[in-house]
Amino acid sequence: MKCIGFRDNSVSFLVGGQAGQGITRSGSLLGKALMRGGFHVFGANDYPSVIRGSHNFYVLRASDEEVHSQADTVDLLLALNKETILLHKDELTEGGGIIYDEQTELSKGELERGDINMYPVPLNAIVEEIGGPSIMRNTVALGAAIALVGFDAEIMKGVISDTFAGRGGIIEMNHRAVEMGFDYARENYGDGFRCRLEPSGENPGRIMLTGNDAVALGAIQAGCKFYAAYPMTPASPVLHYLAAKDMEAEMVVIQPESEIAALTMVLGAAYAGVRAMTATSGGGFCLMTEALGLAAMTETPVVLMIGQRPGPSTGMATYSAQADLLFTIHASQGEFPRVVVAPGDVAECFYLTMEAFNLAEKYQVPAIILTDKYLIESHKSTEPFDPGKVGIDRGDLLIVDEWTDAEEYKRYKITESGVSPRILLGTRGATVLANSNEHTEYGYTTTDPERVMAMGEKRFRKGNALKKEVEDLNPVKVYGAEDAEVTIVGWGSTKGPALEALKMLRRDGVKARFVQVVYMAPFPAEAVGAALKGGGKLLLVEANRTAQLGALIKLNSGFTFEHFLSKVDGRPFNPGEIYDKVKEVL
Amino acid sequence: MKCIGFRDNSVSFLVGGQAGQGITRSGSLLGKALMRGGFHVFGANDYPSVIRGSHNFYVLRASDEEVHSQADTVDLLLALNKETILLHKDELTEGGGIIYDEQTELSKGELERGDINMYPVPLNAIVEEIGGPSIMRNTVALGAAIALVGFDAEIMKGVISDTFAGRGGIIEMNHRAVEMGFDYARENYGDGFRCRLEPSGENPGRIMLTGNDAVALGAIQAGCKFYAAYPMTPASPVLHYLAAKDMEAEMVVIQPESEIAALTMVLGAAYAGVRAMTATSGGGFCLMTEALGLAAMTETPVVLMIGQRPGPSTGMATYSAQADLLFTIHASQGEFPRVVVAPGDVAECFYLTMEAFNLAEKYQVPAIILTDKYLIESHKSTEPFDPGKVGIDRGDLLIVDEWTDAEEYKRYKITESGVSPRILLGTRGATVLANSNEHTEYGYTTTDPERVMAMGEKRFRKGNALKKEVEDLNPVKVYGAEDAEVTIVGWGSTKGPALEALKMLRRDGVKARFVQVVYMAPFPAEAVGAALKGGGKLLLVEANRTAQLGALIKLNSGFTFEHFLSKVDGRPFNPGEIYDKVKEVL
Amino acid sequence: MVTMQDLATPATNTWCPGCGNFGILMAMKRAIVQLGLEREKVVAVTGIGCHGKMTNYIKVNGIHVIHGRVLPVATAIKLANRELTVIGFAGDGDAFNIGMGHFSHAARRNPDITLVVHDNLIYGLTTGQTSPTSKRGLKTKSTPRGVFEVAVNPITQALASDASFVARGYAGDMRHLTELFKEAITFPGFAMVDVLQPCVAWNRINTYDFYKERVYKLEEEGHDPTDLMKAYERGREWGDRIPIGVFYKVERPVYRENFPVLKGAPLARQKLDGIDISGLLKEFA
Amino acid sequence: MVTMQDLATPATNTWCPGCGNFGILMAMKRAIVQLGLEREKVVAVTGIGCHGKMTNYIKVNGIHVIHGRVLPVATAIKLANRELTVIGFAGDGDAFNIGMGHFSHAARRNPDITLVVHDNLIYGLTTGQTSPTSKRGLKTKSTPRGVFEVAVNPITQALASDASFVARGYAGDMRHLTELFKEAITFPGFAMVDVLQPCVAWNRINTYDFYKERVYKLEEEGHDPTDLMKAYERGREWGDRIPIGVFYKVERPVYRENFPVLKGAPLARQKLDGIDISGLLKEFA
Ligand SMILES: Cc1ncc(C[n+]2csc(CCOP(=O)(O)OP(=O)(O)O)c2C)c(N)n1
Ligand SMILES: Cc1ncc(C[n+]2csc(CCOP(=O)(O)OP(=O)(O)O)c2C)c(N)n1
Ligand code: SF4
Ligand code: SF4
Ligand SMILES: [Mg+2]
Ligand SMILES: [Mg+2]
Repeated sequence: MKCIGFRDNSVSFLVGGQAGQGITRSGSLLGKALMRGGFHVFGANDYPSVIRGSHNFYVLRASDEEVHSQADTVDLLLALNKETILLHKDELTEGGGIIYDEQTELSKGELERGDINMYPVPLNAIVEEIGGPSIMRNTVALGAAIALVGFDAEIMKGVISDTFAGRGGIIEMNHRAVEMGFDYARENYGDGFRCRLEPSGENPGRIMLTGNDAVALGAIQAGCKFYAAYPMTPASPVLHYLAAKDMEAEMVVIQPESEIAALTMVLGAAYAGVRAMTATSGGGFCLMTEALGLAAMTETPVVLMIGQRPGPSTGMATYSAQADLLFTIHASQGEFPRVVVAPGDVAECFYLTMEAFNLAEKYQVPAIILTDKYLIESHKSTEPFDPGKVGIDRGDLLIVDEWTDAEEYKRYKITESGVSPRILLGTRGATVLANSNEHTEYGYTTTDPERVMAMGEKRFRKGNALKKEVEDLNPVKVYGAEDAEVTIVGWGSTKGPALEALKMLRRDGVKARFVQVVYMAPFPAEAVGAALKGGGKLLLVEANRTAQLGALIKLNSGFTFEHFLSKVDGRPFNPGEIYDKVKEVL
Repeated sequence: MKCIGFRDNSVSFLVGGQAGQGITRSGSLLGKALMRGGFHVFGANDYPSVIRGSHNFYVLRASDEEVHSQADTVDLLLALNKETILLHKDELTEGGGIIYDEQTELSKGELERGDINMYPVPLNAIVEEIGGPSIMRNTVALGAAIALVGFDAEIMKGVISDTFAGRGGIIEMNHRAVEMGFDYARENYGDGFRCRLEPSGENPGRIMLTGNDAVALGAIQAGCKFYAAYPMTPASPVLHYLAAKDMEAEMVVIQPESEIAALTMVLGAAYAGVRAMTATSGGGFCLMTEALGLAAMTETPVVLMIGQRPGPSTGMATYSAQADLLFTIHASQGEFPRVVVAPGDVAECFYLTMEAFNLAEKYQVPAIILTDKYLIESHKSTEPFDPGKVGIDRGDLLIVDEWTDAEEYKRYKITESGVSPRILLGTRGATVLANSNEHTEYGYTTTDPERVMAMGEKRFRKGNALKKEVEDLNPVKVYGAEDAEVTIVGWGSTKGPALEALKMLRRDGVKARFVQVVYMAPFPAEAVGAALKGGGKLLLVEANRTAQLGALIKLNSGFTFEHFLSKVDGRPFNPGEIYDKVKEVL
Repeated sequence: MVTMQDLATPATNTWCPGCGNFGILMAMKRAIVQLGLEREKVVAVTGIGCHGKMTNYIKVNGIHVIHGRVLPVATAIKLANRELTVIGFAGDGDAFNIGMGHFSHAARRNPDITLVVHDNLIYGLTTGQTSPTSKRGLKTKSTPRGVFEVAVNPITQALASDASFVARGYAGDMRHLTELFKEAITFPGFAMVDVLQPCVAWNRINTYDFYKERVYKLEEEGHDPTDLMKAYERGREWGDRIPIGVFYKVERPVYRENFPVLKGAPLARQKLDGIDISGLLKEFA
Repeated sequence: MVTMQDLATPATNTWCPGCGNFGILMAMKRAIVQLGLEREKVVAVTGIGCHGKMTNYIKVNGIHVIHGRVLPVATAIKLANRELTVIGFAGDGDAFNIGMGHFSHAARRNPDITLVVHDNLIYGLTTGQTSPTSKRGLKTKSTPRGVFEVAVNPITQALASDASFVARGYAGDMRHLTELFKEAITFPGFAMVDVLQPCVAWNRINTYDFYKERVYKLEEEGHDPTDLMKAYERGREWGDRIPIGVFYKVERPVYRENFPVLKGAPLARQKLDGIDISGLLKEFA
């Protein structure tokens, strides 16, 4: 395995074209091929909320060490139309190349760079020769690209065979497209391109998937048996995946009439004893806030994924942001314990989804997995998931045929821990009364001041126990130097670019640390405090304007940030932006 | 005018009975009579969410100086049933009295106090004699009560005449009931009761009303022409009042199908150029959060009142809490400026509603009036409102027949202040495009990073301007000692009990201050800082568990609270509770 | 066998004396007793309103949810455990104002649940505002000059939404209501019983007297409950004569048949150990 | 007079080539031109979905709101200023899933507005999930084995909700659609036009070819649009023959008549100075 990039051991591709041209698909096929060839990959897409037409692109980065995000620059541009060349030429590294259709007319002024390589390929002509649909031009370009970087066409063809399994004709045509693109580039451009991605000949057995995929798999592994969700970008792929796999997952998967219906259905299923989940984005979460409080009051364990996108309101549906943190933490009237956990990569998406189910059931609280578009729509290669790592813990859920206690069953029994044992509906000898009104231990409505206080305190005791457990769960992760001159602090999807920035700083000899806050509620005040202590200058990195994590840290752990790197145009941070900011701060 | 209480110059009544017995009505009639007799009054009710039956009560306090809340104890109990005696006897002051039906059988053990006066009155017999409905027993008891405190039956009768204007028979019967109760008590109990409320003979011209009344009047005075609200305790009375007065108020008043419909209707009217408002409580506000973000993104000035009650979820519908502050401030996805203002008494309910309308229109943001059940359902006597005090400022709303600018109208014109001029729909020569997607100056959808950033910054500039204006608006009020040993900090309805506690402390010679934070968003960080400085020990008083105002102060102004008095049983603070806590803190 | 006694709870009843809800509660208890259901196998789902207190007064499993959301919760409980008999109790406001968005969708899914609408043509618990079923002209706190809108008609709404069992009962006719409840509960599919429920506190028009004079039984007039168009016609009747009984019923596949996984043990009883996603991971490798 | 040119906007159209929305846009522009409406006096209210882009493509006043909320916003705009012609554009998901709760209520209020439903029987913008109007069996991203539920029927839903003007158009028949839009816009009251709109990206069943073979015009078959029961019957027709045209219309009081204050100048034009609450304060004194 050999990866030679221009500046480091990574190579970056950008596939660009129109919506509806299968850009993301092409980029991820390439990613998967490179992964099978031994490389680590990361791929992210960028597209407007448009079904056909409009510019779309996908950036893919590969390396012989783990890649956490896209790079700042592009080494090889696969331009499926002229617009892509014009829009992205300035992102090309010196010495980089452009693969494009040979018939594209580029007037002199349009490409002012003499420092890059032009690789015209007869994309259209080859597709016509094969007799395939025009979307197959992508595959020709992929063939050419892997030829230029010295990769293996057979691995690419294998990925195509697997992806289109069962659709013989399509596979064959695509294989030919790869070959012809590959051969054309080999013959005409030989070894001229300086980036190399030579496979090791051994598939290391990794998987490449999105955060959405990983959350869906985490839910399946956690024993979620009921999923109801109303479509909303960027969370819809979880619905699509689970709907397609409902038999394998043994899951009831429903698209109901609204987000209100989605969460109340999930709540109904959870009340009946089933692990259940929904997913949405900000606007849908707004509609769920009332039912979130219902889950809290009835102590029903529901799990909910939020995929953030830029607001307010409809905002930019297909872009990314981290501006719903404080809303998520405070949503719904009244005060109650909840879990809010923010994974930072695909593996965390999987394991933390499992943890969310466990915490929801152990503490009988709503649990929210707070993600964003960039995290859940980007692909990353990762080690296969270990199902045993988290396990299933249903807490005080009693699964028995009959209630044999002398004492009548009390749904809201006042206990020291604050957690009242649950039983399955239908258990002989016991009925279960849940109530959105303040209630007695049996669940009957009450406004008696003492009873009301006792029940409220019970719920808060749960919250304290939950907080203790979370402090033990690795709620804050620290990467990089022990004796740091600078500490970058972030959450969720900024983890990727931040880790890449760390790599760059390390190369420069800068001692830097990255602190990832994973649990947002209950807030791991102590762990955050410990992670920030002695970290040198503190730089907060968030994809919002008001430094929302910064507020939580200030409030709970007492640290303030002099430096804040904010990005609010919907695009992910590039590692170089963080790197530059660190340099500025130092 | 003379007010002689047991411990101070105030007298407290409690009228108690069953739901459906007109308890609140009776208490407030008494309050109004006392007000007309020259006294200041405050009255609060307590009732469960039940239409008939169940215990209800109303506490009324009167004094010759301003009264801000109920007292800790009761001087005269008007018990319309036996349950009232048993439930409230312990609240009676030494020397206090109980008016009750003479046929009530009280066994020896049931009333263990020898230090109070029993005033049996033939409530039932008198009503039977008059031939009135049993609810008229209240009026007999009122007659007896005013006799005992030396008040004037004629004033009481005047109030009855005005309240039941046009319903001759009812007025007459109630007049007789007052008289007979009055005469009975005079004859049988003479001057024995030691509290006195002798009228001055001059009506000082005050008004007595609830926070709900004051908000509704504020809306009318502010030129609100459209009100849509879904019934929800404790905010429904605004709907009832405005529906009844729609002609006088020249207002369209609608009860739509849900809170979602309510706020989106308000938004539609506001987009068309009409001042418009809704009101709700936590659960309804949950449903409005999505439209709140829509208002922010489209820059449509909507006004919304929240009446807090204890959550989570349905909680205790007819009780009070202050636990929705952080939810209100952070509600809806994305980040945007908003106004959240928390009045602390009925006068503030009026004036701040007017201010909310002005700020909403000047900055084209949603404005929220954050109240609670205790504030908006309690009665208080106050000086008649001065409509000129706030005035109407519609900001950059251009009301012209024709758009004559050379430049085409841009709904979201980028300006230095961040505020883009509005025009009325229908203006010749201009169309107005509002958009929930991120947009260009004209309102067309865009995801272009630079345009998106510029528009986001424009909205934030508005926020900064708004913040500056709020800092000038008296966003924090300070009461009491300059050189305080202790500073009580609170918001909203805790103002009343806190001011009463201040009175008590002053009597004790304790130098205390009360700081009322009025504006919650934008948060008046500087004004709060100035108010807390040199305030001695800091005591935070909130009707929640997590010290929500405390969090805002810590975050924005850097002050932390060592002492926190929290009340979470749905009942209002009693002044004595705050007083005791201050004594403990000192 | 479960008895009326078994279905009692210690909670104090706080409905107004004379409220139609008493009739509904009693008829429902009788239906449960007569059907011989076990109280552990019955789940009551209630919305917010006076009707919502049902869960306090009947000793079966219960969940008192938020305003308007009875149907999605009830639908999911049934999917989670088909061994349970799931009965929703909603108010007219609950079902047809804030909850309207769920009504047609529940109906077209056809889960095997029952929906009882406590239709008092008014908002009871919030002290007397207009409801979507309030008839034109009704004066309420929020419509002091009288309701302007045409009332929502639960029967034709249900028919237009392809509900498979559509009936109306009257809280003042206990025997008839009990039978209707029994038929609705045992009907395989979505069964709505709209119950005319006098509210003695706030609705002074649609009283016991009002209904006594008008109510007649469809079954006594030879109505054919399989004729949809006839059902529409009867459903529109409201004046001197008001029909009660079954307007329409048709059996069609119930919602759970949509889900292959529900062919096995009830979801709630499925074991969660031994889940193996390795097969699923292959597509990502 | 407004021309087609005047109604153009500089925004780039991003609908898929061949999308039925083009037909709806064109027919609406023609209707506005032919009715001689001023563009400043027209307001378009759009939901979220492909249909929602209408506000970007037609140069009248516009507000692109949130998913499902076209009707309350449109209702209020009309109340605020009756001089405006208010036209709502909603998707099938927008109108009949998340927005279902508003539909019946708007209808029964009868505001003088028009609702155009871009009914492509699918979720377009979110890339092809089932919609409430998707017919049984349609395979979508969220229903890979085919839709199970009975489809919502916009026509009978509208009839059951007492909508006063109920019509269906077809995006492939521009001339007919233009006439329908004109009739709906000038109709005094709530007018719904459900438009069959092929989605070339996601709905491979209900295509132009599908409709071409099936669509027929009610007016050509002597349908009497004042006969409610006939309207129900025609409304249920969906198979080899699919009716378009006006199913039902009846004039009844429009919503604004409920509000005495609307007898004067439009709300939006009322002066706010000189408001005097002293009369109202008396009751509190
Ligand atoms: C989201 C929300 N909005 C409003 C309320 C207040 N609320 C409680 S019950 C009710 C309506 C009651 O009417 P109905 O559903 O007909 O029930 P009834 O009391 O007549 O049985 C309302 C509006 C609420 N609990 N939640
Ligand atoms: C509250 C909320 N939930 C979900 C979405 C995501 N969303 C956008 S458009 C749409 C549905 C589109 O379907 P339809 O209404 O039929 O419109 P079409 O695109 O077919 O015109 C959805 C679910 C949203 N914007 N808001
Ligand atoms: S208010 Fe009406 S519905 Fe509610 S308990 Fe009283 S009578 Fe019954
Ligand atoms: S996805 Fe369908 S509805 Fe949307 S623009 Fe494309 S064809 Fe039209
Ligand atoms: Mg009702
Ligand atoms: Mg659609």
